[in-house]
Amino acid sequence: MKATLRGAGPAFTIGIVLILGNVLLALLAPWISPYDPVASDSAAALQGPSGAHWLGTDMYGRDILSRTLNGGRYALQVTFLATTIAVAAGALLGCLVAYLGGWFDDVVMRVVDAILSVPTILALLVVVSVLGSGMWVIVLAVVVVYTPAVIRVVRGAARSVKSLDYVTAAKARGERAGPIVVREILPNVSDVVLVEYAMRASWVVLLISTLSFLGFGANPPAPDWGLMVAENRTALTVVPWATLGPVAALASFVIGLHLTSDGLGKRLGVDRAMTGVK
Amino acid sequence: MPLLILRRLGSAVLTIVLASLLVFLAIQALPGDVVQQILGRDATPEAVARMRSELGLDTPVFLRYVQWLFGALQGDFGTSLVSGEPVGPNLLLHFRNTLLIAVPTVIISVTLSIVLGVVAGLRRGKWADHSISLISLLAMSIPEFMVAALLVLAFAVGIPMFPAVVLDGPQASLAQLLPSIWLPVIVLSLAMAAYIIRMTRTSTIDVMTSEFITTAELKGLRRARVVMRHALPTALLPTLNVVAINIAWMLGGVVVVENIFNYPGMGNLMLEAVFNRDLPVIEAIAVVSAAIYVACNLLADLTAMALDPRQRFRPRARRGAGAQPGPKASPAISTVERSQP
Amino acid sequence: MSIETGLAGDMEPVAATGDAVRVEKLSISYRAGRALVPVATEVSFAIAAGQTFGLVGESGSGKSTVARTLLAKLRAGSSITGGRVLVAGQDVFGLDPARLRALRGGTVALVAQNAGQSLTPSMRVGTQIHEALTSHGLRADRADVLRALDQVRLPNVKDLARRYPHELSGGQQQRVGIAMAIAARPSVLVLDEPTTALDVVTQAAVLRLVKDLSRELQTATLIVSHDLGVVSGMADQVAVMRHGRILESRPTAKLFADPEHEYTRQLLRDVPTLGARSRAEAVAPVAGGGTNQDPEPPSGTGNQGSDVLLSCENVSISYHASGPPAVDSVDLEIRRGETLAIVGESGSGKSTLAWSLAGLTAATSGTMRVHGDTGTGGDLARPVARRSRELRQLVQLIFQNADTSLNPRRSVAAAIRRPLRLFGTVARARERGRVEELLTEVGLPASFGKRLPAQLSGGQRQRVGIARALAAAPELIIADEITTALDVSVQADILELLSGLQKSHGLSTLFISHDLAVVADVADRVMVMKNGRLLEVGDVADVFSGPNHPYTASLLAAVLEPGDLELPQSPAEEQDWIDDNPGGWLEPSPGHLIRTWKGAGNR
Amino acid sequence: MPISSSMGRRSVLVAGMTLGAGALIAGLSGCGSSNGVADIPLAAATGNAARGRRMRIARPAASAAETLDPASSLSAYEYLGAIYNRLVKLDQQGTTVPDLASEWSSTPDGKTWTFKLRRGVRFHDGRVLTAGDVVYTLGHILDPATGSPQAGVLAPILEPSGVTASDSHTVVFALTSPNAEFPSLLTAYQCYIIPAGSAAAIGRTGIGTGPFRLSSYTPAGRGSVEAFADHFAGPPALDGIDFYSVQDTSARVNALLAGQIDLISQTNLDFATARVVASSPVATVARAKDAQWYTIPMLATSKEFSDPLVRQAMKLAYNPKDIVATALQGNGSPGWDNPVPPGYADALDYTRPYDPEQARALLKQAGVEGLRMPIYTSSYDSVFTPLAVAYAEAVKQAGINLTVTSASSDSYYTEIWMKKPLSVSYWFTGRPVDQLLNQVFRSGSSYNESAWSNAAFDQLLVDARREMNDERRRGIYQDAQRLIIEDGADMTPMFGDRLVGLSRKVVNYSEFGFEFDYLKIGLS
Repeated sequence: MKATLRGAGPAFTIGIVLILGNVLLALLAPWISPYDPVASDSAAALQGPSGAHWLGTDMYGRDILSRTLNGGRYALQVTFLATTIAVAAGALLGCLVAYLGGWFDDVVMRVVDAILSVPTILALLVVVSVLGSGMWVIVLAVVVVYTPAVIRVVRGAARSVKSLDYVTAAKARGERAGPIVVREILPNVSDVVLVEYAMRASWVVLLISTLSFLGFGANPPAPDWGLMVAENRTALTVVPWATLGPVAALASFVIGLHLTSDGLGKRLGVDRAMTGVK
Repeated sequence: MPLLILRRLGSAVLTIVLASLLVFLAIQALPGDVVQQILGRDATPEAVARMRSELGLDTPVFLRYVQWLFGALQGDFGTSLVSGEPVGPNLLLHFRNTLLIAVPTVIISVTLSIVLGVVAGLRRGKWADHSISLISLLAMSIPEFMVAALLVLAFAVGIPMFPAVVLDGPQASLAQLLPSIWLPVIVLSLAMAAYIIRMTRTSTIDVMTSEFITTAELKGLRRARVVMRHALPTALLPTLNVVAINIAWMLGGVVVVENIFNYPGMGNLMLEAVFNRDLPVIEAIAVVSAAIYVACNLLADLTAMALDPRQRFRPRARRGAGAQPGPKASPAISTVERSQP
Repeated sequence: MSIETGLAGDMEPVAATGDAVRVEKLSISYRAGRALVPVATEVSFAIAAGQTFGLVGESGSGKSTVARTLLAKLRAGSSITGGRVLVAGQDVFGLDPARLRALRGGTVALVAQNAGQSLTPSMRVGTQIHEALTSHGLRADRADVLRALDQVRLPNVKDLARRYPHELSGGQQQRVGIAMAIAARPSVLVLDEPTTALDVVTQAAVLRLVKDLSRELQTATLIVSHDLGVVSGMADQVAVMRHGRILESRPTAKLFADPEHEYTRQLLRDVPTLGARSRAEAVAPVAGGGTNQDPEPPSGTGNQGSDVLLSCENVSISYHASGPPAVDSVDLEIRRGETLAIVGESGSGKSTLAWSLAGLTAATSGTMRVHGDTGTGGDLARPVARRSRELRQLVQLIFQNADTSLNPRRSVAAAIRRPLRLFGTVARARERGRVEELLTEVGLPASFGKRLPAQLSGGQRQRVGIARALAAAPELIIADEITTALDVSVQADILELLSGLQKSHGLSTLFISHDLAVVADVADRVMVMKNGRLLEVGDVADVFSGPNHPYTASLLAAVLEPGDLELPQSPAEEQDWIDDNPGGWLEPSPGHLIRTWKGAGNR
Repeated sequence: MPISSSMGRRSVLVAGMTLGAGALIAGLSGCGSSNGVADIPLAAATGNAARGRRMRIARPAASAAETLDPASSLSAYEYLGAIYNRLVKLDQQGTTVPDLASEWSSTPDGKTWTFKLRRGVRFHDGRVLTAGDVVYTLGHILDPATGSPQAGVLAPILEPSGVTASDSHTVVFALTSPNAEFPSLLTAYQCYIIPAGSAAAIGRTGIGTGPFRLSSYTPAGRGSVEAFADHFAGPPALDGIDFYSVQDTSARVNALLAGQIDLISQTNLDFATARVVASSPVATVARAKDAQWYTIPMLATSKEFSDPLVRQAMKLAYNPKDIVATALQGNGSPGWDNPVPPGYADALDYTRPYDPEQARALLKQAGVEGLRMPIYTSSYDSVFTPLAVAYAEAVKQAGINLTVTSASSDSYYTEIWMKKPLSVSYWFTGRPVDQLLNQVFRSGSSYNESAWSNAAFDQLLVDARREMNDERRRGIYQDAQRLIIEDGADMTPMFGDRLVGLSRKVVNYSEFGFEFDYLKIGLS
């Protein structure tokens, strides 16, 4: 991993710092938040930033800083789970599909195309309205929507790896499909998968927030970035930080993911890996 | 080549049908009682019972799908469970309104982003590149709902240049809607342009370092000719995919923007339909969206064929960009394979 | 008229006005982080009009970088740290943009290595030539474009001008590249590895063309190549480069006859040659053959017996149901301990045949048997998934490209250990020791086991590839163009290693190559293939001394050997024979079989 | 080549982010300093309405099934009040007052009621209102095919044949059982009078006798009404009203702030938004006093709340004043578990004790000390969650441990309400006492959200309807209220004001129940 990180440029470092910062704050939120993020205090409603409340309070007197700090927990958790599952499943299937080819490839890719052709948000809304908006449902929904996309990307990369000589060598030795996919192909699309993970995660976190914003994600009074924006955006001029705080946090995380993905892509030469020129 | 196009058309239709089936099956699992949902909290049990029988919700799922499919083939998308009106005309109206946002968005963002992307690519590492990259990075990272909220605050509430929301219903005339489209167009253009800029920049850089551009330069051609005639057709190939995917994304993803601006487009219709569990409407929207997605990809394929003669001879040119060797410029796929919130 | 030269650094170039090109103490560096890495150091040479100067060197010697400075082109990140480049008396790096454009394509033109990549894919061939003319203020209409194409001896120029680059063959693409380069009548021509991507016959023809044209146009020509044979045949004067310095720069004949620098001598030693064979003898003696038909197929070749490892009969392989088969009714036989070479250009079916033996491509028809069809032997016509473990173990592949034949994510030891484990060649406890033994055997330190392929040089990687093949304890090794990607000196080492191992392990080798000189070096017997058909087979000595099939003859004629100052005369690019199907066999000497053919005129 | 991000980008990036964010905050946060809800006005402006004005009202988008047929309408309240009249209506004290009926009386047994109609009332199509229209309207409401919610209230005491016209302006209702409160049952918004024979078309034509006549209408879309010059009480102050459907609350507020509309209906602004609106140069806020009646139903059939002791403990454990202060920021009145709004003439003036210790003791007695369960809420209404949070917070002192659990708002009333043991809910006020108690608290009523069943309470309701003496009847209703407070399963922690956003130009806004004062409301 060390070798992977070297030479990815300063933007990459900034990206990693932004991601780790957000993740760390989200993890530590229960301990470092000055207030309970859901505890309302009518006496302290709608205060501007002050020593007691750095970012002020919202209409129920809840501390905006505490809500912002805790607001990433849900989104990051869902993003982590959903992206990990989707990318893992997509990577495995993508490699398998690429390696096996033939009718299996045709059938899987046809379904993949069909799922991809339905707009993400519609597919997501359908799943959420079918099963409610619990966290695992959202995770499942994102996995359903994004796994096909990952399959497609990884399949593309794996197809070029598949034709490389070391895979041919393995075939000539008489290795079976499982070991070839796991030992030969998968490790060599890991660059693509890694970059894909970062990109995908950035979309997932935005998607989660959008869902929350539309009222399908986290439920009030839970602190959640998207939800906070939905709750407070009309009152942007009265409680600016209740909207800007979560958005700044969200944007910094997404920027972090983009920079990381750029850096990784640059360092790993992912585009070349795809075409097998590498 | 006509055979090639025909083949793609065939697989496109298959994709759309499959997509409609998937959506149909998914919606069948809805636990909430559609009728209860439609009639609302104050509905009497008698009214609920009557509506259930009227809608014939007891027919088996698969039969209903087949019936629907045959109807759809004849342009009949069924009747809305909620309004009792045919889905088709209403959807068409909303679709028209969304197009009113979508078309300017596509024109503006594609033009702007190709120009900016190429400039950034040519000026790689220079000031212009840095500013363009920074702006597109921000545009990608700040959620649309925030951008929309800020724009409304600034240009509708603060300085009343544009309407904050659309008050007219879906039947509004184009002239009535026209003043309202600009803020949505700006929001969508920003998000869309960001991705295209990045892609164009990357592929421009790729192409500009390729051997045939060096050859063209060393032939003593003017810079402008090298860029316009030699580099652009190839550099735009990967950009095409991104544009296609973005157009499709936009038609689905206008949900947020239409919601915020109360714009009577397909996105709002979609939200409303999902809220009401209006199965025929959701189904119709899904199919229309799938058709647009497939059509955009088809169009991108055809444009690619026009731009790059090599594309005309590959039987399975697009099945994941990885299968697209192209010139040296085959971009980072994850950027191409964008499907966004 | 005399060509000014200098051993690097010690001679001031003379300001001879007759020189079209003068490179004076040119130093170029590349910025890597904070450090400046020199790419070229104090390179000086001059080329007079009508003369050809050759720059020869292995990869990374800086020869291409130097060549491109004649067009005032540097790679991004590189900069001139000393010296200058004068073309027609002007310092090319001091030109304003307008004059720079005039220089590029106008005064100096470049023919790049890979024409397939240097032609703009989205533009018709004619248009590209047209703009090469018009961009230098030349009046140009369609006729001029056609004339330019005609000049490089392309057929059907009217149709060709309307095509896109990908619709042309490699040789045609390279000719278009040349037409484009000479379109504006430049006074200096830079040829950067102009024929590396072409097969031998096409290479000879293209070089001939360039030489004629540059003579006709009286250009000062700079040719850059790693191939001593090419430079030898083309250049009047040759400079040998290594690590960015010119080691030796002398008239061609002198340099090859009496190399001064040790490195040059080493290079010349490492280049495989056809040896003592006389070129005149290679001309086919049986023109319009078919009179002396021998109905017996070549499997009967020579002394059969228990020492036959593998025999194939009537093997055909098709990728598509329609269209010609990739391999068409080929018989072959490999004996124990023997090296059989298959020679042919790309598309001849030689690799397909090899992959079929390895079980990766199923044969459409025919039989392929090992061990004379008895004992543990088996049917090699089966794909690998249906072969027994012994059979899979028996045949091992070594690949052309050492870069792609090793999994970049697995260590060297892991790569070698895998076949050990899979075939159970040694007990698990012994694996580690065995890996180290194998590494030592292929001439690598045992400590290399921990390394990843990326941490090895090309030659080292190829050694690992060999070790991996040996790990399976095979009886037959298929070596598919294993030295094509390597520099001459490395190639020599690898070939030596392979033949040593072959002897010590008693291995049979199927050696696939397009390079006749290499084949002459390593093989016992050779097969010549074209379009999936076997045309000639025999002992190396017999085949290389003739008589030959006309195709073999044309291959032999096209070989460029270092020291040959002339290119082969008007090499026949057009095939002047027709395959006689099914045809019979001639046997000029025992074991040397030649397929009968018809003269092209008999059509 | 992958997307590059080279050296210089870091500085540009940091600079850009700082600049952008900084400018934004500088521009916005200036207004976030002062505290509280104090600057939200208490009442709408009064004054003289200018002539010839049209008002623009934004309403939440209803479903496309929306109809203007009052008998079955579920959402088009704004239209109904503008275009129709009832026989009688409810005033702010919950008293039944004349509308189309000028007077009414009953036989002493309370079984036969006679209503005299106002003379000279015309429908929008020019026809004169007669008793026949009233008979027809009631028949339409009682027709099971109509599916009117009010049929459930009226049908038990009234057959369609029981409604007759004794002359052109007199309607006689022959009830099947005595009902002293019968007139109040006709104040429901489903009882707007429509012209005879109009049932099939009324959902679209909206022909009534109201101060405005319908000029255009799209279900869930926009529509407009024009002043009806022939209205019996004289023409309204406005020339017309345009109604717009806007789904998203924020969008409605933005439209108001951008000056695109004059009033937001059916929307209770949250406090932060209310402050934004109140501080806008073009808009302000008015209150509809005690317009929402918030409840916490404890499902009496659940194992937790079948025990009256537990229900009593849940009530004793909290102080409604605290809830009003926290959840409503003071914008409302404490309910003390009495569902009858304090301003009603029939309201029981009784404040139950607040005693968490007693609550704890009761729980112990019931064997559920330290009760632990979820309380369900959703974003259906902006006050639901604050209410649930405040209640959960309040009852901690009695050792009750509630987990606030948020459910999806679109299925809240189908999946949670009346299904989960403990949830929050609300009703619009503006119902007559008899209907309120009968609909929400009587055993077996379809709206009995707590499934509470108390025979004594049911008997009191029957008795009240039989009691023709207003004073005594009031006593019975108050006894019933006491029963609800002591034994009932539906807590009423508070009545909330609705914070209504309107333009600063709006004058004489007042709203009660489901209706604006359409005659007076105007624009300055």
